[in-house]
Amino acid sequence: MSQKKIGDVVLNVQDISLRFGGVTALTNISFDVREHEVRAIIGPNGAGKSSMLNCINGVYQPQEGSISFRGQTFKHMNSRQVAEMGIARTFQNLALFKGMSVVDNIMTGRNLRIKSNLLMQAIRNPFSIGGAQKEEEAHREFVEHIIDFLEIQAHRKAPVGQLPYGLQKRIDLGRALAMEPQVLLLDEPMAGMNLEEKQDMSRFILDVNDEFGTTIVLIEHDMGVVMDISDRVVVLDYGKKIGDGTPDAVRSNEDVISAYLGTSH
Amino acid sequence: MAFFLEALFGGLMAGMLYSLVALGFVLIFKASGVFNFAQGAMVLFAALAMARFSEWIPIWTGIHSRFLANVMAFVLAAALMGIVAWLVERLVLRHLVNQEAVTLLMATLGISYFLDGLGQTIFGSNIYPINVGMPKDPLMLFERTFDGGVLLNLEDIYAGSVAALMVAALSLFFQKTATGRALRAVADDHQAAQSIGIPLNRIWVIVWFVAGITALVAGIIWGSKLGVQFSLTTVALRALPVVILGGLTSVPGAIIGGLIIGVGEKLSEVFLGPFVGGGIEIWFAYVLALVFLLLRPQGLFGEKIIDRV
Amino acid sequence: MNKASANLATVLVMLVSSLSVSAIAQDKQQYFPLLTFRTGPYAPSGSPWANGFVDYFKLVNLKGGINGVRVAWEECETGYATDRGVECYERMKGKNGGATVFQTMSTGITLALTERGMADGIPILTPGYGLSASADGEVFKWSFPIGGSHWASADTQIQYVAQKVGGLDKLKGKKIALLYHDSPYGKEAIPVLAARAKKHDFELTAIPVSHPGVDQKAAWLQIRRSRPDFVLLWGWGVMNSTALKEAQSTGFPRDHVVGVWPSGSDSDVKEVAGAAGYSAVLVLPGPGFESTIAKEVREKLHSKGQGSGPKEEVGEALYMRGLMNAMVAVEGVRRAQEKFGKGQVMTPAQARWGYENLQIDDKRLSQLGIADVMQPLTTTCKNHMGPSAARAYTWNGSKWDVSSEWLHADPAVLDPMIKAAGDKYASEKNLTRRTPADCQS
Amino acid sequence: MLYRENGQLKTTYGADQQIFPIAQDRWLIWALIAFAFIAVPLLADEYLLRAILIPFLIMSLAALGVNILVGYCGQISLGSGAFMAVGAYGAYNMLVRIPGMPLIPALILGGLCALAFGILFGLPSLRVRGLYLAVATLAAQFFADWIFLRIKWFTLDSPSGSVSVSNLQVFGLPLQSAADKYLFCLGMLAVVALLAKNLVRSAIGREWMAIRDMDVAAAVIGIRPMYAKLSAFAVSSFIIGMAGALWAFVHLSAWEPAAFSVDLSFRLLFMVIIGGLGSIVGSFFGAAFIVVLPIFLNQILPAAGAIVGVNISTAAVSHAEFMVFGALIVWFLIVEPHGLSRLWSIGKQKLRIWPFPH
Repeated sequence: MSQKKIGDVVLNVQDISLRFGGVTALTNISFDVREHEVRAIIGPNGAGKSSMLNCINGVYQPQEGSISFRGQTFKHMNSRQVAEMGIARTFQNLALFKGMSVVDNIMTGRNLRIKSNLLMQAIRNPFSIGGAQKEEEAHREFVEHIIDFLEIQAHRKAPVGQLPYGLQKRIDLGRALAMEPQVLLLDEPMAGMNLEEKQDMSRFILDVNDEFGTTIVLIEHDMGVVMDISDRVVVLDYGKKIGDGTPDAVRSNEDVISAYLGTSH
Repeated sequence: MAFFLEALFGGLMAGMLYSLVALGFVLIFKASGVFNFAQGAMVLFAALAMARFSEWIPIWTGIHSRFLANVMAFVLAAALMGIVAWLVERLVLRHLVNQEAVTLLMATLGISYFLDGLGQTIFGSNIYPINVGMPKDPLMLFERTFDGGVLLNLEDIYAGSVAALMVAALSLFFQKTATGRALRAVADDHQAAQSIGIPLNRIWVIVWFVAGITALVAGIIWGSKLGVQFSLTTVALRALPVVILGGLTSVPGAIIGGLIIGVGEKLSEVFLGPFVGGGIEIWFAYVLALVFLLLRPQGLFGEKIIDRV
Repeated sequence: MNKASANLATVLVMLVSSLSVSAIAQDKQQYFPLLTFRTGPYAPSGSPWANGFVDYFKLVNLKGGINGVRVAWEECETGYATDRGVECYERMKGKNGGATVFQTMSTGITLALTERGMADGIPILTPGYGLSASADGEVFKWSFPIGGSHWASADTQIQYVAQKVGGLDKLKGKKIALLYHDSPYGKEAIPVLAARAKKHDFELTAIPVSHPGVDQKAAWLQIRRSRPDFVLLWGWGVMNSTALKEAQSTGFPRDHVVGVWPSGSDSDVKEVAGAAGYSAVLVLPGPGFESTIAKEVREKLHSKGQGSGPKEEVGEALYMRGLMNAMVAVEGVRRAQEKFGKGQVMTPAQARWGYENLQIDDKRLSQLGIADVMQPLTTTCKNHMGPSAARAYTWNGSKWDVSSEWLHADPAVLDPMIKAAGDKYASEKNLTRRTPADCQS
Repeated sequence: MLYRENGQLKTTYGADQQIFPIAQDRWLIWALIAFAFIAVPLLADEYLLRAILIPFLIMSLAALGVNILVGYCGQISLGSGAFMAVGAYGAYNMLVRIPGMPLIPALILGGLCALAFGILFGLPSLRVRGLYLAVATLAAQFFADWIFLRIKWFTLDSPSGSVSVSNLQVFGLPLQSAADKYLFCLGMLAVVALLAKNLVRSAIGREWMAIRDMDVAAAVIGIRPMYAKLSAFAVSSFIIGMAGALWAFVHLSAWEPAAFSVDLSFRLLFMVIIGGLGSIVGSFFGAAFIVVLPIFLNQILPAAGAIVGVNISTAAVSHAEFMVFGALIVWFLIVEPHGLSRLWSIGKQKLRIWPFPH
């Protein structure tokens, strides 16, 4: 348990409802996320956890409700804005850029910060005419720090497609970190990992949370992990919120036990 | 007025034929998720086979009834399309399972080039007639009401009704027969279909075969109208907007789309064409489809796609 | 199965000929590249044309070549596509000691090659087609639309229509539709017809048909609406038969459809049930199944299984045109040899002189065995086309019947246009007209 | 043992980021460039230059453009021919209508026309994907075919509808001999290729590939699909447009819309597939392949036929050409989806570890 001071609310979700045609994915979900905390969203499959993140990311547009980030309130988000506001995200089923090398994948996380325009990039050259090359090198340096942090130096140049699952998950995280996010949304970062990999990953998450003070919103199945590393937990079931509070509070919540813990393991 | 009717009618008939070709696209796309660019090449190939066989059979067998010769030619050509279907599955699709749609599209581009070459190598590249005894002369209606009357084309009517029959037959095949149901299952979800023991490979062969037959029918109709020649392949390019308009996955879409495109392009050509120098029908059809695409990406009857992350 | 066996024959012959060509590679040979198209939408027109070409060359070699100089030829498939044509040109112009002359067999390719011909000093031979303006020999030193051009076709075509209605004066107030292949070839028709329309005030509407010309429904709907008295057909390849079928299915009387030579071959009408009554005005040779040369081909080549195409094709209009094309090419060299030395291999420049001073009179024509289907050819430095004669043929359902006297393109109409076009070209490319002195070269 | 990177330690990221990190590659490429610029014009004969090398250079340029769109950004296009046409006619009008317009600016302006056209027909890519987009680009193809055929203004009302350019000049030097033309095309290609390479290895290139590989993820990390796609369309069609202008001016010198038919679009697509999607060098391989293959078949098949005693007619050859093209496309898609360029890099890899297998 990290001994850090929890700040005030950064991200606030108010009665979000999301429908696909007839199917209702989310109904009136509200919860808030405080600065520096690790916030977990749990729930059985199809509870709408990923949909929730997709709403925050602006991948899906909820029909009702609003999301406010640092005071600004949005009817629905636009991915670009979200990214600019400093919300990064990893994906449940890997969404890496298979055709690109590890370095390039993580470099894409820096793209928002790249200033030089298309033409400058076109005339990029070693003789520092036009800033493009210098800029590339600067960002590359930052990326190298992340690579060190995630202990994947050896795989730098490898095409991500060829790397084992666990590593790919790390690179996914690395790409998100490259954005220097204030809030980091992690969609099942440990799904399908063995114990060791899980430990590594939770270590990374906590480090990120401590060292960079990044706020973390975490979707996870593994109750053990969740209870260990998260400060507060939201429980979703069939697109409804059935619990919200500290791990212990949630653990003792009747609905949750019946709906979730009861059914799954 | 009379003229408008004629243009309209001509458009409808052309549309019927487009939809027949479009049908081939839809069938294959539904069942294998492949956007079969080779449909046009198949039309040419099938038509060439039909034309040449009906010419050769009397020489080989000494049968001189044209009817018999045509029937045998049809059977042979159909068999040939069966072989083509089998080979395509064997040599191409089988090796490209679970590739992105675009890769498959390019593959079919390759197939179409191959078929074009093969067809002309085997059957030659001149104009060959297909004579299934379609009436050639026009039919005049309402000569009293309008000066000059309204010209109807018997051949078009026959062609149209054959196309309609074909469509009906296919929808029956899809709704009633076991294979049809299997095809629909495959169309809905490959994995699921496989898991309940539907052999994908066989299904694909069947679908391509059926598509081959539609190609053959389309080829015969166009062939007997215009003669069979390399330029038949352009028919496929004319039918693409139809598929886009109707939606890749919808049989009725192909029909309606065909009619809309057919009428649209003919009317545009005869009424707009003269003001802009004519020859607008091809791109008009495409632009029509394109505009439509922007309003409704999944087409007239296509299902909407939601991508999950 | 006759086609197949014919193919086999072709194969064998070509083998033989190719061997013979390679065999005589060392002794003197005059190299003629051919830009043919036996594939694609225009193959139906291209194949017989090319076969005639090749057969004539075979005949020449059988008869001991051009005063002993053997003819070597090579086909390059253009598919009637301009860029392929350019590639072929570049590929073949330097081969076997240099191409004598290029026959593009396509107006589009002609346009692309005209300038290259000038630059490389290789004559471009386009009897009956090509760039009509290039009849102006003072500007187009290297281009030879010998014996006719598309403008000549258009002019004679109108003359024939006039004959049908009973005189040029009767054209007044008539409605004439031009259904043309939307390519440089088809467009060549317009200027002359427009000029004629002004002169005799008849109403001309031009209806383009896009490549390859298989969908003409809309076009014929327009024709049916405007109900013209005549339809002038300027089609090519598959477009022709399609046009005639559409004419039938829209009930337009075929005997009021008049074509030009690219629309007047057997492959255009044979398979069209309702084509009877359609007539075409063919500049240069028409069909000549009974012509001496056709007989000669049959007995000297086909009887020995050496014919290039199917036997029944020998004598078809386009086949005869092929023979004629090759004949002009060879005769030019023959003429050049008279000046530069009999039995010598002519350089392109020398051959050019031959083409510029061609004198093929009736006597020569009958020696060549083609007298009964075409008229004499003469060219001069000023005029690379010379007199242009055409004759109308009408399809009676089974064969073409001659249906007019020889019609001659009217210099009064063409010459000013040619002169004007020549000047325009010269000014664009800043060329100066050739001096009489240059004409001697 | 020659091809080794041992001891070539990178001390700066700059050094690690250069186009050819391995010294041998750098030497090789300089040697190649020198050879292409100096030796080839001296050694190659007229025919080789005009019939093979010049078309190869121009087609490589075009393929490069197509590859940026299809290979890097994953937006399939069947309308490349149209972009070439727009470039060609654009440049033509600039050259003819504006007195004293020099060649290179005309080409660039032509490219810009194509760029505008490309963006216009790229707009559908914001709404539709893959197959549908392919059809959308076909619309561009047929539309271009039509305007240049029917709208006389573009062809300066030339009665034949075919246009031509002559006595071209670059900086006052005439562009007449095959060698000159070759060098000119080579120069253009070299410059554009370098710029393109820079783009694809920089931020914009990463945006394109991100959109290609996983567009949702790309959007989430702040890449605007609209900007990425349209910029890809813009850059690609600009390059294709210039290639079109070169094709028309330098190679054909007189042309008609048919020279840029849908056929050409397919051929360009084939070049990229065979050469290697998402690889600059692949574009060259692909172009070389497609340009040389027909000529090769034309030479070989009849000869081969003669050996076994069959004579192959020109028709048969061009049919065979169709079949070979088709078969090759399928073969590459199945066996080596990354095309010749992948085979090339595999070869290099082998060479690098030679003689030790691992």
